[in-house]
Amino acid sequence: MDLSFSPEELAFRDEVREWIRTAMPPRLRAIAEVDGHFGVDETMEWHRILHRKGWVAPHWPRKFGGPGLDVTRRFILTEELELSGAPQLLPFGLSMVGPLIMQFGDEAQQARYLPKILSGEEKWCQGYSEPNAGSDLAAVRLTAEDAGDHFVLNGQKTWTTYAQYADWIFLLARTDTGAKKQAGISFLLCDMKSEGVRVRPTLTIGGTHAFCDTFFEDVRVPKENLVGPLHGGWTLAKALLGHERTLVAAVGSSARTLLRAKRIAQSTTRGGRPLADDPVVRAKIARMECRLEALKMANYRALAGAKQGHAPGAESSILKLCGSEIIQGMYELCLDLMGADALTWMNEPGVVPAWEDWVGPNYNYLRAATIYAGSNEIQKNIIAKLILGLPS
Amino acid sequence: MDLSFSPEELAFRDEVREWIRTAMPPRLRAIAEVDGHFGVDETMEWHRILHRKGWVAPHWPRKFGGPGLDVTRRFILTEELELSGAPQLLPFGLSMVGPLIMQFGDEAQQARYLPKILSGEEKWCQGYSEPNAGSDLAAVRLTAEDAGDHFVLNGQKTWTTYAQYADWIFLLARTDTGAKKQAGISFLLCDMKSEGVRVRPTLTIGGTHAFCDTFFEDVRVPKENLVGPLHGGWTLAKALLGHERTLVAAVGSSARTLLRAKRIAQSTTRGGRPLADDPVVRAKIARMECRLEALKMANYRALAGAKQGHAPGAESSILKLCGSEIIQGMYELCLDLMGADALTWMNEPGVVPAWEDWVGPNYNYLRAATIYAGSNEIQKNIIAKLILGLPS
Amino acid sequence: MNFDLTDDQRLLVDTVTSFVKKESPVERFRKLRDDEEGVGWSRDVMRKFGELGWLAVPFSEDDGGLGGSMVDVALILEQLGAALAPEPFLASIVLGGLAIAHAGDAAQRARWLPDVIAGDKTLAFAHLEEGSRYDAHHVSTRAERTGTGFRLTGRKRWVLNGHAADAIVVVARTSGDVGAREGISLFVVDRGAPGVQITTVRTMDGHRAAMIALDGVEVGAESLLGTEGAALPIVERVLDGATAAACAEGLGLMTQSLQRTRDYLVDREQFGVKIGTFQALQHRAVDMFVETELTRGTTILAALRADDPDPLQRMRGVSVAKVQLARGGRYVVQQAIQLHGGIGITDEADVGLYFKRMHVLESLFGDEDWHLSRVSSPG
Amino acid sequence: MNFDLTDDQRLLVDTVTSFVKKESPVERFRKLRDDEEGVGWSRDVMRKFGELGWLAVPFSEDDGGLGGSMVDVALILEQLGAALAPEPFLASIVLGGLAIAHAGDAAQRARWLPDVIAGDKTLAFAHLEEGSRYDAHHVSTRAERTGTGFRLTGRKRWVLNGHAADAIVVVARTSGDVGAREGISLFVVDRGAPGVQITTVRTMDGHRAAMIALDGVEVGAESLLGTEGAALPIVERVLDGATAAACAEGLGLMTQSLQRTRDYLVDREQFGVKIGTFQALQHRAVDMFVETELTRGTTILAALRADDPDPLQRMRGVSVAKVQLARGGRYVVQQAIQLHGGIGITDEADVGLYFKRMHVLESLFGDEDWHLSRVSSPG
Repeated sequence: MDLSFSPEELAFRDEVREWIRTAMPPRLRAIAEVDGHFGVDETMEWHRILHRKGWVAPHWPRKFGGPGLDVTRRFILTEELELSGAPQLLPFGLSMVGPLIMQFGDEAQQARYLPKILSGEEKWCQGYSEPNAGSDLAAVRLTAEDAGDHFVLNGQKTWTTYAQYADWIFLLARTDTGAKKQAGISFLLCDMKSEGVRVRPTLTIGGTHAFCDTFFEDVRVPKENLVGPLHGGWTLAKALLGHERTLVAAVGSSARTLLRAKRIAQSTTRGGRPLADDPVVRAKIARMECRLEALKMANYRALAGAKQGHAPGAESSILKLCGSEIIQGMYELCLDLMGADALTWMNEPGVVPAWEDWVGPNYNYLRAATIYAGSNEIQKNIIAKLILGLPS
Repeated sequence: MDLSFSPEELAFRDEVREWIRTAMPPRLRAIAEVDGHFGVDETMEWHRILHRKGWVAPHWPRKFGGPGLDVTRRFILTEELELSGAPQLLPFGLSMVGPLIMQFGDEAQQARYLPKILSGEEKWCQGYSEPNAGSDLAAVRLTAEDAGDHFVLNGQKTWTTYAQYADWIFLLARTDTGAKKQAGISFLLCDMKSEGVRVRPTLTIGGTHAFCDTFFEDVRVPKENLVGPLHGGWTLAKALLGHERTLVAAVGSSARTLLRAKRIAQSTTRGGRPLADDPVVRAKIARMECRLEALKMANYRALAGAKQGHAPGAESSILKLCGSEIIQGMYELCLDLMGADALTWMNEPGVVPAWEDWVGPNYNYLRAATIYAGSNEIQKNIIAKLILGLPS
Repeated sequence: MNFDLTDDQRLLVDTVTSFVKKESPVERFRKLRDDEEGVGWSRDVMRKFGELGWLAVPFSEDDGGLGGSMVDVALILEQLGAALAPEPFLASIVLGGLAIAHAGDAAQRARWLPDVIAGDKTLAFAHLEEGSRYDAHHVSTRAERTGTGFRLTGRKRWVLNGHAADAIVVVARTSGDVGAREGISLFVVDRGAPGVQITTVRTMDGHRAAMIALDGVEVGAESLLGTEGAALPIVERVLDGATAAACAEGLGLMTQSLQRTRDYLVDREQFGVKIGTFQALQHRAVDMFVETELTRGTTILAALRADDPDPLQRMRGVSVAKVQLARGGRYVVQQAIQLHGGIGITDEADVGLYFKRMHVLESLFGDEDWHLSRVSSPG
Repeated sequence: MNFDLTDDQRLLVDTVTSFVKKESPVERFRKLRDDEEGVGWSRDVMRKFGELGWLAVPFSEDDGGLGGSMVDVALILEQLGAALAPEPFLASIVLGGLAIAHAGDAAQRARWLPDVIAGDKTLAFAHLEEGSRYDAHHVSTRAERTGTGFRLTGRKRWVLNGHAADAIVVVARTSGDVGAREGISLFVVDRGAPGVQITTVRTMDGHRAAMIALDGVEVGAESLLGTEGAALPIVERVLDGATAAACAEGLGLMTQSLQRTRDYLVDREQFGVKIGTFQALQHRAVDMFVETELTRGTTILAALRADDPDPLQRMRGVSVAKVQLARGGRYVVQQAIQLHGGIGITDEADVGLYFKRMHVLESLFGDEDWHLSRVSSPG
């Protein structure tokens, strides 16, 4: 057993760090340094910088424009990017529809879509959930009627995060209304500029308009935009859930937030002494730090397994569960340390120290972490059944 | 609203305290002072002392030999007894079968059994659960066959606590094997000296033989020992569950255990200073103290409601749930404070300070608090259905 | 021992409940919150509170009040919390108003309380400072004697209703070092006094508050409330009263969060069945219920003890309640969102509003650690 | 990065697993425990461990060992923990044995290690004292120079295997005050030396241990291990190794507790259905699984870091693992009993035995708070 990186891997890590240090524009760096919030424009600016370096999609194979990094280097790159406080790239193209198009799309589709995902020229959003369906993704009611050379879409998608900025949406649509639940669903790509598409952003408790409702009224989608077999979309949906799970350990983000917590504890005083000197506060921070280290080890184990080519095992099933609870816990810790400053809400700079500014919105918004990508309750149902073999 | 006791009630409390101080024999007091463990003999010695004072059964009506105390005085008496560290009386006669005989027994039964329960001349145990039935009390398989003037019992009861010391057992037996689950059960009283009764004590993780299995092989029980209607025992079983719930808040015991925790924190040092000076330890103790205060208020509310003659409301349904978790938490706190002394197990006096001696066994045994009298999971099912009105 | 409401109290609860039901649904709060021009609450509604007598509750009859108890205040705030009514009852009555009532002389009380009780004017209470955390004796704002009165200099943070109040009760130091328990005094400062700089800030719950800078503000001797340098016991009493009131408001938030979650579980279907049939969710809802009931008990404790003449009894009862609110309240609002799923993350669902208000209440008047350390203090 | 076992390690695990399966079922532990005459473990089985080479694992080849790592030790202890094998591997090999290996000179190592590695003799390590809590530098036992060696006076508590060991490695102070980091030395003391008073005590898990009084025990100069007064770094290293080993044993307990609970949920019926179908119990079992998997990872961390030459890295990795064991291990054994219901409270169910052993492991080598404070220390 070996927990350390090889000298070559360590050299790669240094290279990444150094590159980030120099490549990040001062305006972005200023935000990153105080753990500020990045708008979509800033995120896409960073996307393009990473693209030019060839690192925008560490997990993409070289064939499709990925950097051809091995598992460990992908991990190192991802962790360093998260730790740097750089904008987190939008996952909808790079991590969701991109890999599905690689796996299930035809060559024309791969040539048409993948390069523009990589370059950032086209932004994507996800059309999975529907109103009142929750984590029950198979409850698809949006219909795609066969109209010869195209489908006609009617229905509604919900939780279409950042649809207001998206050029394209990938979605599950019911192409066979007579079939049973999971059957009769197809996976389609739809241009957001199509006539009949309407987006209504939803204000979240994080104070931003992250989610949208997206409405489809007689929207025409050419048949070449069908990915995978007709009525066979459920296979793609399941594959995507698998991809999603590996995204959510968020070790780097949690580590970054822990640093923020320590910074708050240092800069906040009580009775003239920093909170960081208070044994109760220290124990609280240390408890979260231990939890994060445990998550890191679970992540390393999953990573090492993947490196050896093993199928994802028991250790990876807990990443979403623990990762989501830990990132929530980290922000909760920050909020608690802020004391009365926790009241602040999107005020002008200077009302509270800059690194306290986005704690509240992030804490609030991240209540979603245990809900999206299959709620933690659903994750537990799956583990109970598939791993523990408990009866249903 | 008023949280205080009246001057008369306060005077009663002083009277109780003073009486306990003088009435408890020195040998018992020495054990009480270090929160030691009382054997059944010591418990019964205290039972008889309380009986002579007329306080052995605060909740019994005067008609059956109770002291005729109002709700508040009963509460005060119970709390002071618990707080004193005196032996906790066996509940099987006083709190379980006694009230059932009052409610459902005939006059002859009341005259035969109640005085000896009060005096302590006859000890009781409970024959409810059967092997592999858990909290499903209606799964009664022990049969009581009609044999003219008596029943013939065959079967087994489990978790018959202190059966090895008992003179009598009350039990649920199936008198109609053709009837549906809850129907066809009868409530019988059986002399433990009857031929065919065999008791096998079970060692618990608390290191004592609290539980027993009790076996019945062709045991004759006279028909006059049937309490309530034939085949109507389920009504009594349900009534008993109601009685049990009011016993389990255990506020006095938890308060006593909190004092023990503080004593351990005072007498244990780290780096030459008492643990009680450590802010982390102080916060931990204070957290449990706040939890106990919250339980106390819930208990007071239930009590005040009962005093006004209200039916037990939502506030009383949480007493078993919270009370059991809090008493467990109190012992867990003690164990944690003991450090390496937590290793001790039934050693000679002096290996650890006397007040640390029974912490481990009590902590272990009290895992049962969230299991017996309807496990906490069952309690939650009941609250979900009956109070929150959630669908099943 | 008796926790039954008196007939008067029952009437009070009924009046508040039916008023907010009719005139203050949660939607009203959303509108006020989103109105960038307004102060976040309605002066008309505050006056109605006055007409209904609610603002008079805790004041003595001599001061034009009803001589009610903190229990009565708690009953009102529980219902206002349930409706998310944003009017500054806590800031103007429980903080600023009672500070003047407890510390002021007859002239000072007569000068301010009638208008406050009528809802015509509102007050704020400025105590928090940078680095004070929650310690009332950590005061660096200075009040120096001048020929005719005092000159106040310092900065106050997160002053509830400070952006809208007509006058601000300021905790300032007339002598001693920053952390000393002696030398603390109270002043009433007009919002328009030269040198008073009020910056409106937004708070997480959609309310506004103020950061207030006092740059050599000259006030007359009549601004000093009570004895110079001896105000700390009153400040602590006022803050304990406000804490008890916050617990009551928090209880209202919890009750609503539980109720709405329960209704959602009963209504909502997924995978073809009511989600309320899932045992894991049922037990979660029961845990929410348990915490709410425990908080109901400790809120009564805090309200009763807030009027206790013995400061140790008062602090202990109030701190126990705030600790329970910190634990139970947070659990309930977090789970309310979790059990609502995605919709709970949106501003459309009321549970998110309760969630945010709960976190504000938690961050005010001492967090869990602060109150735990009070509970564990000897004496 | 690689967490695959080597072929040798895989073989080791297989050997231990099949040995304990055949020769050390949980029932064997119960019998040894209940035998009032015995020491609570079997000298024959300890010798078999020796024959199988397990006791040689962490020692260098020069000392007759196999030159294995703490990871290898952890793999053995995980399986011994799963079987509740009571032999003093931890006390004799990981504590006493490695203390001699790290601190002793060639002669001292040759004097003790071959017998220990063979399982013919066993050792103990006496460090805890009244008031030391878990601080290795809190040593009040004194070793004064005599003409020929040292005179030891003091009392040691909870010495694992102290009741049965042939010799005891004693932490004593040759200079300095009770809490000083300098002046700490290690001595090997024969159990029969005059003035050594060994009192056997029972521990919660059904093992025995000893309270040891040293009343002017005279030892020769050859008893001093290593440099006089400079032993603290070695003591801390040995304790960290033992902590990592305890985590591994705890992981074995957790794995078994989960497995048995899972089997119980699958087998057991109540109210006419398998209790494993109840969602609330399913989710509890999943929480147990999650904690077990997290502990599996941190145990690897601790075992790898226990050999780290950098003490800060070592302490941090070990402390992270012990904190996870304290939280996760306790949760798992508590829930194992809860999900078993009444039967879990009896001595007949194995989960109770795992429960008790887990609490002993938690109380040894630093509790959660102690390790948290190590994690939060700067540097």
